[in-house]
Amino acid sequence: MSESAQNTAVTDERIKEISPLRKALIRPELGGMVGTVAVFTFFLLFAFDSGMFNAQGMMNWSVVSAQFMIIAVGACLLMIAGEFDLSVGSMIGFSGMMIAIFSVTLAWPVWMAIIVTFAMALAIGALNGWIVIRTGLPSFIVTLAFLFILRGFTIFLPQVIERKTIIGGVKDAAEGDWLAPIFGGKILQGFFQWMGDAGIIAVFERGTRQGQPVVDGVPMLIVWAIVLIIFGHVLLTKTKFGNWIFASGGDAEAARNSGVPVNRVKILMFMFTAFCATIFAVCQVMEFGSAGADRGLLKEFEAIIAVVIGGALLTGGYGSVLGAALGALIFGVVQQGLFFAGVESSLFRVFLGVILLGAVILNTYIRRIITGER
Amino acid sequence: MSESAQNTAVTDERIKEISPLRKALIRPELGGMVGTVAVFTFFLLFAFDSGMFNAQGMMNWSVVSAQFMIIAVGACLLMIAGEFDLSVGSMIGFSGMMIAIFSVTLAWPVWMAIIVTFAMALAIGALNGWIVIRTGLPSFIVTLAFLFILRGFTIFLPQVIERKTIIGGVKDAAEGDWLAPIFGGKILQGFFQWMGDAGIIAVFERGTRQGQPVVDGVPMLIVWAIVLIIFGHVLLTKTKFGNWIFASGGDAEAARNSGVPVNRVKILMFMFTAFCATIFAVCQVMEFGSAGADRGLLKEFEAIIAVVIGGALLTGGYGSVLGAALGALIFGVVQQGLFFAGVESSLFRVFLGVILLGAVILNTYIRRIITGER
Amino acid sequence: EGEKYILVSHAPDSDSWWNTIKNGIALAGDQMGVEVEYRNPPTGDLADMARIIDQAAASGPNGIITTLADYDVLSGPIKSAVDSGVDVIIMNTGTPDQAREVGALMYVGQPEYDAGFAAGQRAKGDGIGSFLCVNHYIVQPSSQERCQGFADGLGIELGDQMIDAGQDPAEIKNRVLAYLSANPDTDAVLTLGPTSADPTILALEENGMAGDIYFGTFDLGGEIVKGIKSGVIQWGIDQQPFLQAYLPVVVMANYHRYGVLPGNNINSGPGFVTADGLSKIEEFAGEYR
Amino acid sequence: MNPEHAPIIQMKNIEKHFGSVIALAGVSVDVFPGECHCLLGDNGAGKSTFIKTMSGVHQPTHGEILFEGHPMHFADPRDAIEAGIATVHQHLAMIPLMSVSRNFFMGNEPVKKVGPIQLFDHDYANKVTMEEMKKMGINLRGPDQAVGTLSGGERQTVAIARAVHFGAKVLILDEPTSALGVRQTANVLATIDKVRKQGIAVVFITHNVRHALAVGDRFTVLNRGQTLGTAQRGQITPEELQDLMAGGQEMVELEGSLGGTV
Amino acid sequence: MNPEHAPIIQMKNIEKHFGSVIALAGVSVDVFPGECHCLLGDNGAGKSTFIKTMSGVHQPTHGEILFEGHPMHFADPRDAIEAGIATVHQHLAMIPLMSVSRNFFMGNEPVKKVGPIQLFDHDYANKVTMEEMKKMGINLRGPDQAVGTLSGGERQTVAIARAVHFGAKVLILDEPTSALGVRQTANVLATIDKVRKQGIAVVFITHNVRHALAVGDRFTVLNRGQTLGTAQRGQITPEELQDLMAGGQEMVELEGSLGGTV
Ligand SMILES: Nc1ncnc2c1ncn2[C@@H]1O[C@H](COP(=O)(O)OP(=O)(O)OP(=O)(O)O)[C@@H](O)[C@H]1O
Ligand SMILES: Nc1ncnc2c1ncn2[C@@H]1O[C@H](COP(=O)(O)OP(=O)(O)OP(=O)(O)O)[C@@H](O)[C@H]1O
Ligand SMILES: [Mg+2]
Ligand SMILES: [Mg+2]
Repeated sequence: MSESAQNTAVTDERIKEISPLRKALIRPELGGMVGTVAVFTFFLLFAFDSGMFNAQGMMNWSVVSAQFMIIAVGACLLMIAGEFDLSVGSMIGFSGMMIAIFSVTLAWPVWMAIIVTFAMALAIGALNGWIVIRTGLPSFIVTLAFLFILRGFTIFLPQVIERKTIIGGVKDAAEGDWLAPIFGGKILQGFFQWMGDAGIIAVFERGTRQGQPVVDGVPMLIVWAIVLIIFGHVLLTKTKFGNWIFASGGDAEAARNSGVPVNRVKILMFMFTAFCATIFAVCQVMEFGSAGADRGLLKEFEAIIAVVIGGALLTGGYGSVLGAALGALIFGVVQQGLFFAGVESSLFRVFLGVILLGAVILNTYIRRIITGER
Repeated sequence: MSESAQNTAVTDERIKEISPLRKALIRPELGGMVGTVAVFTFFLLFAFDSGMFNAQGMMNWSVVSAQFMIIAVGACLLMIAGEFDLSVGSMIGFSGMMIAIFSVTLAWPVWMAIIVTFAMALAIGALNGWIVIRTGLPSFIVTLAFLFILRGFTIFLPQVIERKTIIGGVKDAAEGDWLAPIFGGKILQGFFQWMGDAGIIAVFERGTRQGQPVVDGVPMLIVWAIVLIIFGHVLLTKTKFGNWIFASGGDAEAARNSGVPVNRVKILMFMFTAFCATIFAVCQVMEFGSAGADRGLLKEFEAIIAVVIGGALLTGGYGSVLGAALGALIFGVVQQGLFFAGVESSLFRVFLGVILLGAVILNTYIRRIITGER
Repeated sequence: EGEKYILVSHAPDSDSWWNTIKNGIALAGDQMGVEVEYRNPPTGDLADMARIIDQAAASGPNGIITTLADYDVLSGPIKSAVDSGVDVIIMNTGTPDQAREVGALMYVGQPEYDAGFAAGQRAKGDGIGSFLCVNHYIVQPSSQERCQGFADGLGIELGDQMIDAGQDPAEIKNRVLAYLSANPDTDAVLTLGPTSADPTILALEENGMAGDIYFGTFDLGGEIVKGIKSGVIQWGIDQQPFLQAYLPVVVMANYHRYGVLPGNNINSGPGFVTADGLSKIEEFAGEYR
Repeated sequence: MNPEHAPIIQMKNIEKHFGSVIALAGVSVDVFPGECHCLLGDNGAGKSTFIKTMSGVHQPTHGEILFEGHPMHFADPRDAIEAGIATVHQHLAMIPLMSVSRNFFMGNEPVKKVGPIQLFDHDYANKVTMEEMKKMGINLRGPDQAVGTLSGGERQTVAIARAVHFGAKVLILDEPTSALGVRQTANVLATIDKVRKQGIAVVFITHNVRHALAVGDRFTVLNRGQTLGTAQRGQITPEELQDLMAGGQEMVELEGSLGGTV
Repeated sequence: MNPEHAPIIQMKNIEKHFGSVIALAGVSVDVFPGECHCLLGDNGAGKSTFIKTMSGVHQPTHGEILFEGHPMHFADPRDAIEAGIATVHQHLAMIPLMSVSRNFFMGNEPVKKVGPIQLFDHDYANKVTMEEMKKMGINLRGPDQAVGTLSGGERQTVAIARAVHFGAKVLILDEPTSALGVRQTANVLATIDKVRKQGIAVVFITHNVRHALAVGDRFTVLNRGQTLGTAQRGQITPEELQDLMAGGQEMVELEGSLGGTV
């Protein structure tokens, strides 16, 4: 037996040769990678001279993609853990509104408003998860309920308190705060100024900011996106907890029987999703200086779309954070690219749908070709 | 062996007594039944004198509920067959717009516009189903793509053709058409006139219709809802095809191995959902005489909510059309009832969410108490 | 005393501009001692709005104040309400003719197309030849009438100068940036309310066109007022929503109590708000202005 | 057993590849009516894959299937069922949420006519289900009990009873007895015996030499996707068969330590 | 086998009701370290339910569990695993989409420290997995192969190898051999034997009398949720045991027709 074991460990006549390249390609993010290349090729060919690839244009779609990435990372881990969250969009609206109410209406220091808001969001995320776990209801239904509830409060609260649905003035309140720049600031400003002076990127030719570089720094939003992607990727693939996430989503019952604390994993993932949504909200409020009742509408779908384009299975147990990030990039580039390319804007949704479908089908198809499954 | 077989067939000591009442109660629609009673009790107590239960008020929530019922029947059968359709709302908008474009812009006879629209809708439903079957993608993603695509066309087409997003004048076009009254007409008008004359229901006090009853007939919308419910119920519980629907949703692989034509079942159910959405759209267009790009927004969720409140499992294989109809009734009564009860309108969504959550939890809880599972 | 009036709008829950309307009826209700309610279809679906008017009529109020966003859809329910003895005033959208047609007492508002047209003519006078219309709620007919009116006022084709901007501020901002960088010779920007105006201001600040490009907007809000003050925005079209909500309640209450009724419709707008005389507007922007 | 009878199914040189995995590398087997053909072999030898090509679940990558002498291409299981091949798969073909009687008749629903409409005949279905299950030694609480509430062995029995009830010309059983108790196993073996005597061809997969020997007429051993040959009953001793099934490897030491009880 | 040793687990009068179904109606069993305790019985007798109360999946409706002499309440499987009870469930505890090595270490992930952060030690996990699987006679293509692509028997072997690798004081196996080939079965039985000799208590459920007799020290037969008593090895003949397992019913006719091969 031992002889044959060693023997077959070396070669198994029932397995055709697989090239290492092919093997390296069999990963969830493959479709996302191919899609990214395809999308960039397309826009480089058809919208190159529209300004999409100058400094300003690149910053434009980078920011939009970074937004998607932030919520996609949360949605991705949650989806791999076998659940999903339709209340992301409402949570964005709600968190933003809370910060505005705390900092403007109640005049708390902005750092306190931010911290308390994060605490509330995490609590709501945990509540979501707890209800899902305790009742055994599908997360679709539970989070759909929270979609309505949170949006309702986001509309109701400011109206009762301030008699408006947009609360502005957060920028003034955030002046000099120590925490706010972490969400609303920019980095590398010196570098961009230097690039502008050196003529590497364009400078403003007219208007109030004449002489300044058109892009004057990397917004914290992008930094957050990168940090979250790295965190999510390491968590998922390199840690014990990552194994638990896969297990909980793959088969919760089996995982539980093997001693994985499935409930804890799922609740934590709901909290992480809420956390990501709140980061999104805080960055937005800090950038725009106001919170509105309509912020974040439909963002839950965009997050889910990005994750699925990135190769995750909607049913859980399979996927990758890098894939989700590429999905978000594709989504952001396509969305902005259509505007650069000057596509009739009421057709925008049609393109979005077609590209979503195309990307996902391509994804599945490529995976099948390469893995050889049928 | 045969002795013991007969013996245990009569009594099995391992099974506690179950009363026939309890046994009769173990059905998917139980939660819906309890919910309906609860909702009516609530509003009878708290909104009785708000006009909710006069002729006009009753017609109001009946019509709203009937609307939900029409799309809930389609969504219910599809959900039991293991898929769902997020493009219902967009399909409503799209179908309505097509009828308006055909009959007003292209000046086709209305019956032809209606028939061609039905054909298009069925084709799109079949396409949805075909893509789901062929690619093996989750229906969530595929129909989400169609949500965008159909809505995009609904905005784009009228804008290109007529330069507006609402196309009116369908009522005039439908004058004298033989098919239009089947969707936009009313029945039992004589009976209501008699009730008005007899003082059982209120009559108009002024205007051109002075002396006529405030409610002058049962709209075809309600008739359609009843017809579809009966059809769906019989199809699901009393026919061979109904068994296939359950089997396809319960475990597609197993059903396929047993010779159930799963692909055909699923595609047909997608088509039926599209059919129901189109009935909704045609009734709406015929009643209001115009089609707008915003029609049907978020109706897909309302359909899914009604179905789930009615006891179906989101994962497929379990549910009932009667339950879905009760879910739609609850949803309609609650929605209109909240207006009657004078609830602050920005809190409406909060209530909706809480009631959804409450209904579903109640549903699960009751089912567990009665079946005794833990 | 204690009359009950219901205001039905066509706006989805999240549309921030309607806030002023809510404040307007609330104040009028307080002052007149009547009970007022605000109702709207949560998603902005006009067919749902028709049901709400039916429902409002069934609950037996003294009067209904409603918009007439689509004559086809809403005329039936409004006529039924009128016929069953409920008085109706049309506000905001619709035209005086349509209001008379459905049997309403009067019309208070600003016809959207006309307002857009007037703005277009004003911009033409300022030498504008092309523009970008940032439409944040494209499925709503009135939003389009504004852009169309503006284009007609300028005497040019609307074409693809109107973009579907969505409602997310970052997306609006970035779409405006994308459009302007793809079409750098655009003369003017037109926004349709605070939702699209606020991010557009930021977009213009970012690409350095703030104060440089001609910028007009419909409807006021906090940021818009600041923009007008700082010269980023040339003018805002104020249709004075407060009056659209406040006046019908007052008119109706007095009509029911004393039988008095103005003999004409009331045009609450359009009024062009420019940098002169902003102080009151500044104080109450988003609340009563 | 008539020696002149022709095989009902001839599988010729069947190959099946899943991507880079070669599950079957050319397997030929003939199945005769009225005989029980046992398929034996190690885990992963390709037994399930082989019978799945027979029942239309998989299409073979290469090779030919003759059914009653004619080449056959089953596009999906429905074709095979219609041709008269009933299969009980290793991973069950039951829907847990559906009642026993609905499962029993899945794909073969009895109908009764009410006017022009054909309705599912629930009464008939319930009656037959209860009877058939009783014959297999399982007493149901009622025909509307959900399959999901049955124990693993009970479910297996439903699947077998169903296949036997509808099993037209060929009955394929993939490890039917693995989850069964002693009594149910005896029942299944007796059923195979009975069915075979009615002239139906049975293909029976098992890991249990004793079960195979109890009912088998022919024994084919698969190993790593290839056949080690087919033997007729009487041509081979139980010990030889056991050795073949284990891939002919040194079982002696293990056997020794456990006293030959495997 | 030291006669003085105390039982490691005492299950006293365990009852378990599922709604209206009484799955266990008072079962008492003692499990001793270093012994293999066979649980036998008909389908639906309650064997799986019984061991699930032992491994924390179900909480008993009535009755008491003593672990090493102390009353124990396992709120969930994690508690039981921490107390040292490893279980291989009948319906597998494997995640099909995950790789073999991730499955193998699921819930017991090895970590290595990189600075202050604890990372999953994939290299170690892969190495151990390959080794352990080789020991069981299964050659994997690689440790990152998904469990879903293994055959049923191969999966079962992964589950057993895992439980044995981590199995602390008590190892529970629910029909581990039912899907296995002859060689793998022999391996599992040899493993049970080895584990038992290391002083670990083994609870072994099977429908195969021969397998039970090969490794069992004690035999408990369940029937319809009740125990028919426990016998020690040597106190009972194979025939008696077989009769008990079938619920003592008339097997004679069947046995006769099939030649006593069941
Ligand atoms: N869909 C599939 N994709 C990839 N590989 C597969 C697939 N189905 C089976 N295999 C592989 O083919 C080989 C044969 O599998 P099969 O299930 O036919 O074995 P078996 O003889 O039935 O084994 P067992 O006795 O354990 O049931 C195995 O190595 C398995 O991993
Ligand atoms: N979750 C549950 N809900 C309801 N009934 C159950 C549940 N689990 C088990 N049962 C019932 O309890 C009884 C015992 O089941 P169990 O699975 O313990 O049997 P078993 O002895 O393991 O049978 P097998 O040998 O077939 O695996 C069966 O009648 C089964 O239907
Ligand atoms: Mg097999
Ligand atoms: Mg069991």
